[in-house]
Amino acid sequence: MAKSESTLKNMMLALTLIATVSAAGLGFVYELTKEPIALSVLNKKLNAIREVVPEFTNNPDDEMFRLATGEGDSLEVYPAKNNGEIVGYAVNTYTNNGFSGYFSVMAGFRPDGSISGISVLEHKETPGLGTKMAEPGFRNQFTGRNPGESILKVRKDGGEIDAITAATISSRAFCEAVQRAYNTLEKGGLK
Amino acid sequence: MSHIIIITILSLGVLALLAAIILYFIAQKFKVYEDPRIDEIQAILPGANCGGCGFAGCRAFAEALVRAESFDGLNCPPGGADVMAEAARLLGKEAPEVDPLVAVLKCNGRPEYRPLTSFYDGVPDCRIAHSLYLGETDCSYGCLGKGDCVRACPFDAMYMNSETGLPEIIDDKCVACGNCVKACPRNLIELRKKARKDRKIYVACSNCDRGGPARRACRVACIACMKCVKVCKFDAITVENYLAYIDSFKCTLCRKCVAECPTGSILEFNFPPRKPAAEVTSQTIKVNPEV
Amino acid sequence: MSNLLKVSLSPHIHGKETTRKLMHGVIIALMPAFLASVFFFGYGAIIVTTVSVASCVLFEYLIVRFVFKKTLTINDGSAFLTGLLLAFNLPSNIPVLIIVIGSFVSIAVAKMTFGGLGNNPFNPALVGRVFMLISFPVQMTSWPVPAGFQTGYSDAVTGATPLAIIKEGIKNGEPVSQLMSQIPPPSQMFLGDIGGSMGEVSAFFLILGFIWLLYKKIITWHIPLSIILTIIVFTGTFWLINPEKYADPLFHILAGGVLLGAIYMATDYVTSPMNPKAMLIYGCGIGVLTSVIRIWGAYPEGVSFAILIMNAFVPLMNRYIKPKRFGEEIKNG
Amino acid sequence: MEYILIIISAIFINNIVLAQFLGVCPFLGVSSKVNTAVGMTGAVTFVMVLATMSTYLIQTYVLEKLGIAFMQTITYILVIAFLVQIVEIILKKISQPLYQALGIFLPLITTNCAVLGVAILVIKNNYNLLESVVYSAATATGFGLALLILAGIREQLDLVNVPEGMKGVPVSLVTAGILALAFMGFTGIIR
Amino acid sequence: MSQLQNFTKGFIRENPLLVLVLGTCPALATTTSSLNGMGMGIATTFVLICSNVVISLLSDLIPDKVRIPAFIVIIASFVTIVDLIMQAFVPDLYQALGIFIPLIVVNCIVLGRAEAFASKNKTLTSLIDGAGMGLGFTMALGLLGAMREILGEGAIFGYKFIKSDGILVFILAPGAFIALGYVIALVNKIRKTSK
Amino acid sequence: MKTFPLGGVHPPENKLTAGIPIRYLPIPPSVAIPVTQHIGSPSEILVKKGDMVKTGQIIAASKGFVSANIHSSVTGVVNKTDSVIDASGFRQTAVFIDTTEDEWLETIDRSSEIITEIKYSPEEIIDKCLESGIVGLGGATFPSHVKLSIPRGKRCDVLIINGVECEPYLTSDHRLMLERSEEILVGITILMKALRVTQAMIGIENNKKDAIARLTGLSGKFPGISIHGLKVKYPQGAEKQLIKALIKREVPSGRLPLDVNTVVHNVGTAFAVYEAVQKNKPLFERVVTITGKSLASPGNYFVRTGTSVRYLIEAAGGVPENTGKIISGGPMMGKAVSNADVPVVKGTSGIVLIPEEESSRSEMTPCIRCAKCVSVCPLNLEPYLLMTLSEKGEFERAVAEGITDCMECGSCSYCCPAHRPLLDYIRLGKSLAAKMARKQMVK
Ligand SMILES: Cc1cc2nc3c(=O)[nH]c(=O)nc-3n(C[C@H](O)[C@H](O)[C@H](O)COP(=O)(O)O)c2cc1C
Ligand SMILES: Cc1cc2nc3c(=O)[nH]c(=O)nc-3n(C[C@H](O)[C@H](O)[C@H](O)COP(=O)(O)O)c2cc1C
Ligand SMILES: Cc1cc2nc3c(=O)[nH]c(=O)nc-3n(C[C@H](O)[C@H](O)[C@H](O)COP(=O)(O)O)c2cc1C
Ligand SMILES: Cc1cc2nc3c(=O)[nH]c(=O)nc-3n(C[C@H](O)[C@H](O)[C@H](O)CO)c2cc1C
Ligand code: SF4
Ligand code: SF4
Ligand code: SF4
Ligand code: SF4
Ligand code: FES
Repeated sequence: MAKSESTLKNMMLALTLIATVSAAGLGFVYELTKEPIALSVLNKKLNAIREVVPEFTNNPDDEMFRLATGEGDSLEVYPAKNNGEIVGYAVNTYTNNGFSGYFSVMAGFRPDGSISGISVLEHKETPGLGTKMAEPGFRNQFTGRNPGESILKVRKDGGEIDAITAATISSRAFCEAVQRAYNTLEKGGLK
Repeated sequence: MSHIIIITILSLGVLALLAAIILYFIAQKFKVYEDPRIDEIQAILPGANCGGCGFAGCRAFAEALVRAESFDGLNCPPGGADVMAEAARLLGKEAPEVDPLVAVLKCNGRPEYRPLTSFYDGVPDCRIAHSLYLGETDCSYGCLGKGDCVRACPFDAMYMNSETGLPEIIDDKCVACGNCVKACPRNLIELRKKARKDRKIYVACSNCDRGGPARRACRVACIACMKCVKVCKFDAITVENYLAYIDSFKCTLCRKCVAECPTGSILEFNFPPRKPAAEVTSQTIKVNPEV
Repeated sequence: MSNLLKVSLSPHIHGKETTRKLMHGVIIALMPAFLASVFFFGYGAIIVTTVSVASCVLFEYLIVRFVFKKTLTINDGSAFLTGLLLAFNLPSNIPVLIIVIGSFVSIAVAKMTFGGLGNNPFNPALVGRVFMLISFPVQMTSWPVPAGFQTGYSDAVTGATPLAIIKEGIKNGEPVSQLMSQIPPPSQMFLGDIGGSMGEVSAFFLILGFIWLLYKKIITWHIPLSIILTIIVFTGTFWLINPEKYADPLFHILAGGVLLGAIYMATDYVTSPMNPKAMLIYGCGIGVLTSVIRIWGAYPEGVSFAILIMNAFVPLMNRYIKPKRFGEEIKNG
Repeated sequence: MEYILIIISAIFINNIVLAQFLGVCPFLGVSSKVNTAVGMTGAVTFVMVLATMSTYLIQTYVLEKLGIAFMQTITYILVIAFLVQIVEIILKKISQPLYQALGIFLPLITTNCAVLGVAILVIKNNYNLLESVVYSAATATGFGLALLILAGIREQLDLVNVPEGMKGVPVSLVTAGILALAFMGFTGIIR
Repeated sequence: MSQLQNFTKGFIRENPLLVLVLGTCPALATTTSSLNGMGMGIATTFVLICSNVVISLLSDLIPDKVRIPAFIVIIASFVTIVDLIMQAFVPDLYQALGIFIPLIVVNCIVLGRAEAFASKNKTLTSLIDGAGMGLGFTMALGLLGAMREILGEGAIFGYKFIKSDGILVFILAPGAFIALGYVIALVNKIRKTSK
Repeated sequence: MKTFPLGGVHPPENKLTAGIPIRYLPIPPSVAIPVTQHIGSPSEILVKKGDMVKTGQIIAASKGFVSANIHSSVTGVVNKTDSVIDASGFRQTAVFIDTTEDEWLETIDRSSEIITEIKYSPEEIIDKCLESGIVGLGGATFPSHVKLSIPRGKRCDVLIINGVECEPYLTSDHRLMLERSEEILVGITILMKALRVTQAMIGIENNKKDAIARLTGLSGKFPGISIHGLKVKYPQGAEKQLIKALIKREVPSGRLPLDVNTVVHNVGTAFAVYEAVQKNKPLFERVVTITGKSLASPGNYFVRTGTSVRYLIEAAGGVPENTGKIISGGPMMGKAVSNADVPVVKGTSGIVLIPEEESSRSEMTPCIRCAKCVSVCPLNLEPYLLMTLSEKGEFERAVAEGITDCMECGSCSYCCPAHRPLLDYIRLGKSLAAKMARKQMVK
């Protein structure tokens, strides 16, 4: 086949043709993957929730609602139900006082207000220091505690939480985020 | 077909079409012609950027080749005849025959022939020594032995012989790019015609002093006695400024002059040993087998 | 004449200065501060220094010997000095393995990669230090409390440095005046009885060395003074605006590594500019960056970063900030 | 203030090359001489701002309106390639020296992930049009800063004897590494 | 050149990352672990193979003036396809690689191969070239990732073999640059000595 | 204390011969008088083999504007004209004369009376300088009559006399100022007249207090002449630095002192001018310091030009066993000679013998970028950079960085702690840059 010349007609033809075919292909793949993508996003969220609250049978995502924090914004709350009965709430909470500013965690509470589990969603803390908050050693301290009974604080500030070595700031912020989740639930009368 | 696919096709199609049209017109309007052959030629050049062709680099030489009416005077020493022929073929021109050349050092002032009279304690750089004074020996023409030429050679075709204190050229590696010629502040290196089997006969001296002082400075200096001129049947030898010169294009390598030179300043290389009958001078050296 | 006369270009005499002597001069200048740190931090300081110096010299030896295969350069004293300054930048209880890694980074990565003495664009000791700070944040920020020569090496009591106290306090919204009560008085900081890197604490002895360096004409005043003055002006301005939110300039000079950095590390010939004008700009740059990092940054201390960042600009400065040549002004006149 | 934060962040803290790893190829390729580095910075700034603007408009007014956001990559790259080619053609005509100086790097800008990267990041960060322009200009400045520093250092290294094996790319990468190390000092200035 | 050579040239001799120094951005950004690096490599390989094949098929049809835009459209389509597929089926990896998936489209290797190789060669040869180059890239990323993971976290393929932390710098930006610098120097050395 | 503001070094002074009066060196059995003893074109030889010449007789005539007459320094027979290696290290043509009984030209006034009255016009003075072959004795051997003839449009308002002698070891100017003070002051007055200026300043470094005192004492009799002590610092004697130190004017790069309305002459030149104008004595002898730490009897001598250095050294006790280097001139700017047979010429201010152990250069080590070379360069150049640029062959940039301004004072090489041969490469760069510039001019 001879090389095609750079005439206007050829150029237009070639480019348009390629674009059209590509576009068609793309649209097709998009249609195919639309569902799986939505599913995987949902799964991710559910997994995070599953990690912090007791077994549930409902779809907490569908039943998600927002609760005002009283500080001018609101948090996402995911109720977990086992056979229609509330077994806990997962709260997507955050802080801006991390070592590198914002980070968010999913905090799970039992209906009595005690903590059933916490997982870290998104953060930019220093590897090796702040990142240790995602490790069980630190997180598990919280399980079973009830922030309503004693406010979550690191030892340095007079609380009961052992801060991560050389990362008091992250630890402090972590406490603050979880406490905020609890306070919000409390305010919403849900505890 | 779902409506997403239709939108996709339409939007991308329109975008592509627009791009094609605009590009076409802009390309028309701002056309700059650059000969594509330049790239082709550059691709076949060795790419050493050694400057042996006399241009600023391989690209510049490629441009020159494309522009040139004829190839006379244009040559790529490292590429040699093959590359020039290839370039000629690509450009549809004739490549003139260029004799292959090789560098030789016109000084044989080893320490045993040319005693040291002072000690140069400066930077090992021929240009600096040359600008400072006559040199460590009384010969103000000979090699300073600080190796500028060796450093200048892009093809590793030279090395300093630690015994003689002189640079030596590896014939097989030398492509006659002439960088060493330019580097030597004393103009001691010459590009001479490369003969069969790398045979060479040349006057290994550059001393332009009269016989007396020349001889006093170096035992193997040319003293301009004219004997070689007389013995050469081919008019290949001339003496100027008290220094003999053998024209490599006229010389037939008959070897007569070598024996005639009373100081042994004419050297021969890569010849078979002489018949025992002929008187052998002390200067029949075989250097440079495989290095 | 029996032996041949030597010929070379003028000048035929040479000053007494050599690279080695200069390096040894700096080492001598650092000795008072070293002794002070031994006094404050005990034999941990000796261990850290010995390991750091020995491994720097060893790495230089190995690389020159086996990688470059060149004549040895270790006796020019620069690797020794790098090791010493690296040690000065470390807490006196840091594990040996970490020191060795830091020394390796200083010598192999920051110095030899670029060809050795004179070629490195960044201060080797500081590259080592920052590398360690980021790699081993826990160990690098656990500062032993000075407790005299008795201080243990591995079981030292640790505490925060004045800078960290201030930084954290301000972050928590505590007023500076209150925080200052947790910090030793300036006189104690001046002598060096505070937590911090083993070599940076004693302002007094560092300044002693500075005077010696100036007297020996090993360094000029331009870089150290411009750094210190800039920091005073910069932090002073904020302090005047709100003394409850910003610490005072004297505190900023005495706390942390300003003096060590300004006198001994920013002045490293290889990585600092080559003429007074550029030196002043360089110094101001370091001063500003140090203050910015200290006041707003995440790290309580910014000297190392500031010097490294300005190191990066040195080639550009050398290229474009030129001394005024003699007779240049009226060139076209 | 918002804009100043964006600028400082883009230049120093999240420097495009040193912290975000975008545009590393031209960073290594065009940094051997300060003068070309300056030219390249100019070209990148121009293309980056132009491209960000155009892609922003296309994103908000075409792709999102039509609900085909997944076509981002393909449309963006088409727009960028188109812009670069036009700039190249025009430059070649109007300023031969400039063209010579930037020569082969103009096409490189197309395949410079910084340009496309910034166009995508702008959308990711939910910037508005003005913020996008400021951000892209600041990012280009950050790119230029890093490029200039490296070019300065490399020019200086040209005059000394860098070990044979490290010459060129390796030593540039190590320099960039140390530079990135130094720039980490800016951590936390803006969060 | 035999097809075998064609295939293996990308491993060392013309390794796109370590010798040609292309695709440095993803190489630096995604190699915080060996697996991430290899994931990126495989995604790139997929695009390389597909685009090489399609372009070698179409190259004669495409006029010179629109060559680059046309190639880019083709490449971008495959990139988007990879993007969508990964989003759907390996969301974790997709998240880790982030913006660098769409950026495959500007990875100089892909376009470079299209320009320099696929547009001038037969389909099969182009396919092998793409596969070889992609594999070379993947191996380089895997190697770099492994190196950074070992040094930075004391782990390999996510398996931790020392208790404490590693040298953290290596999983951060500076470590990426430094590690790649030395790997390239090493490969240079190997190439020189084996020549 | 006055001095120049930028850079400079202070090498050990080693003025071993400062207290030794000048003696007359016996006339050698033969001399070789080079015909180029000045900057400019060689003079044209007027004698041939076998000719009888008298002391003071002209043997080579100035050819061209920047050139000078050469006179016989002895009485004798011309043996040959041949080449001789002189202190520059290269071959020069020289007239070889075998000496006989010393017989001076009758025109020369050999009395020791000091004539203070000047009865010549400026033009006549310049002519006399030209005739007598006077060149600058401060080192550059620039023909003095050229410097005295101020081109139209230029103006000179102050004459500066260079009595600095900043080079270590050398004391010839120092002794001359002490022993021939009055003659020098007359010479200066003559120069002032020739230049039509009313003011002259003598700059003397403070390590020559006796000379300062003596000249100051006498200067009362010579209106317009003032004496200025200067801080000891090398290269104070370089004319641009001296001008800056004394009158705070800065000679622009690439320009001459005349561009800032001044002219600089050396004290020795002033003395030679005195002798030429008042005594009709051409320049064929000069004061030479012969010195060195291991030399048996260092001293200062009036030496006839053409005398071999070896002969001079013999007079000072012979060449010591351990001599490593013989320098013609001072150790900072002088030339190391390759053998002791080079002749003394008009520009030879001293011969310094350096013992073997001090003569070798140390091995150079990498530049540590200490900027000491920058800080000592009196011109504020950046020697480390200039060296590297010329080493790497980047002459264009070297020129842009001012390599052609360098006056080769050697302060940079002197102080470099890494022992880098800075000046070696800078000189190379300068010469190659000049070559390049010439090529471009031709184009
Ligand atoms: C390099 C470096 C990184 C740091 N990263 C963190 C971090 O991620 N989280 C944190 O809370 N503090 C971090 N810090 C802050 C200090 O460790 C701070 O002093 C510490 O939080 C104070 O608490 P401590 O009492 O636990 O030592 C970091 C400090 C440095 C020098
Ligand atoms: C570095 C340097 C040092 C000099 N030192 C002296 C000196 O000490 N005494 C002196 O008379 N001339 C010295 N000169 C020469 C002067 O610059 C100048 O040429 C001379 O004083 C002019 O006078 P003349 O023409 O009478 O020789 C020196 C020149 C240079 C470049
Ligand atoms: C090319 C050249 C031209 C000169 N022309 C003049 C001149 O016209 N008038 C003058 O008074 N001196 C002239 N000089 C002499 C210089 O001013 C100066 O005295 C001489 O170069 C010696 O100075 P130095 O030893 O410091 O180098 C000239 C020198 C040179 C090299
Ligand atoms: C005044 C002075 C300061 C120095 N400072 C340092 C320093 O901070 N860090 C370092 O590694 N080396 C330092 N050195 C030693 C040496 O210059 C350094 O190792 C070079 O950077 C290595 O090329 C210093 C040397 C001198 C003379
Ligand atoms: S020896 Fe001379 S001519 Fe031959 S290759 Fe080397 S530099 Fe070129
Ligand atoms: S031939 Fe010339 S360049 Fe080579 S060593 Fe001899 S003098 Fe030097
Ligand atoms: S004095 Fe020597 S070591 Fe110092 S900067 Fe100059 S050349 Fe380099
Ligand atoms: S020799 Fe030249 S560069 Fe060196 S100090 Fe003197 S004037 Fe400056
Ligand atoms: S991969 Fe980022 S610019 Fe090449």
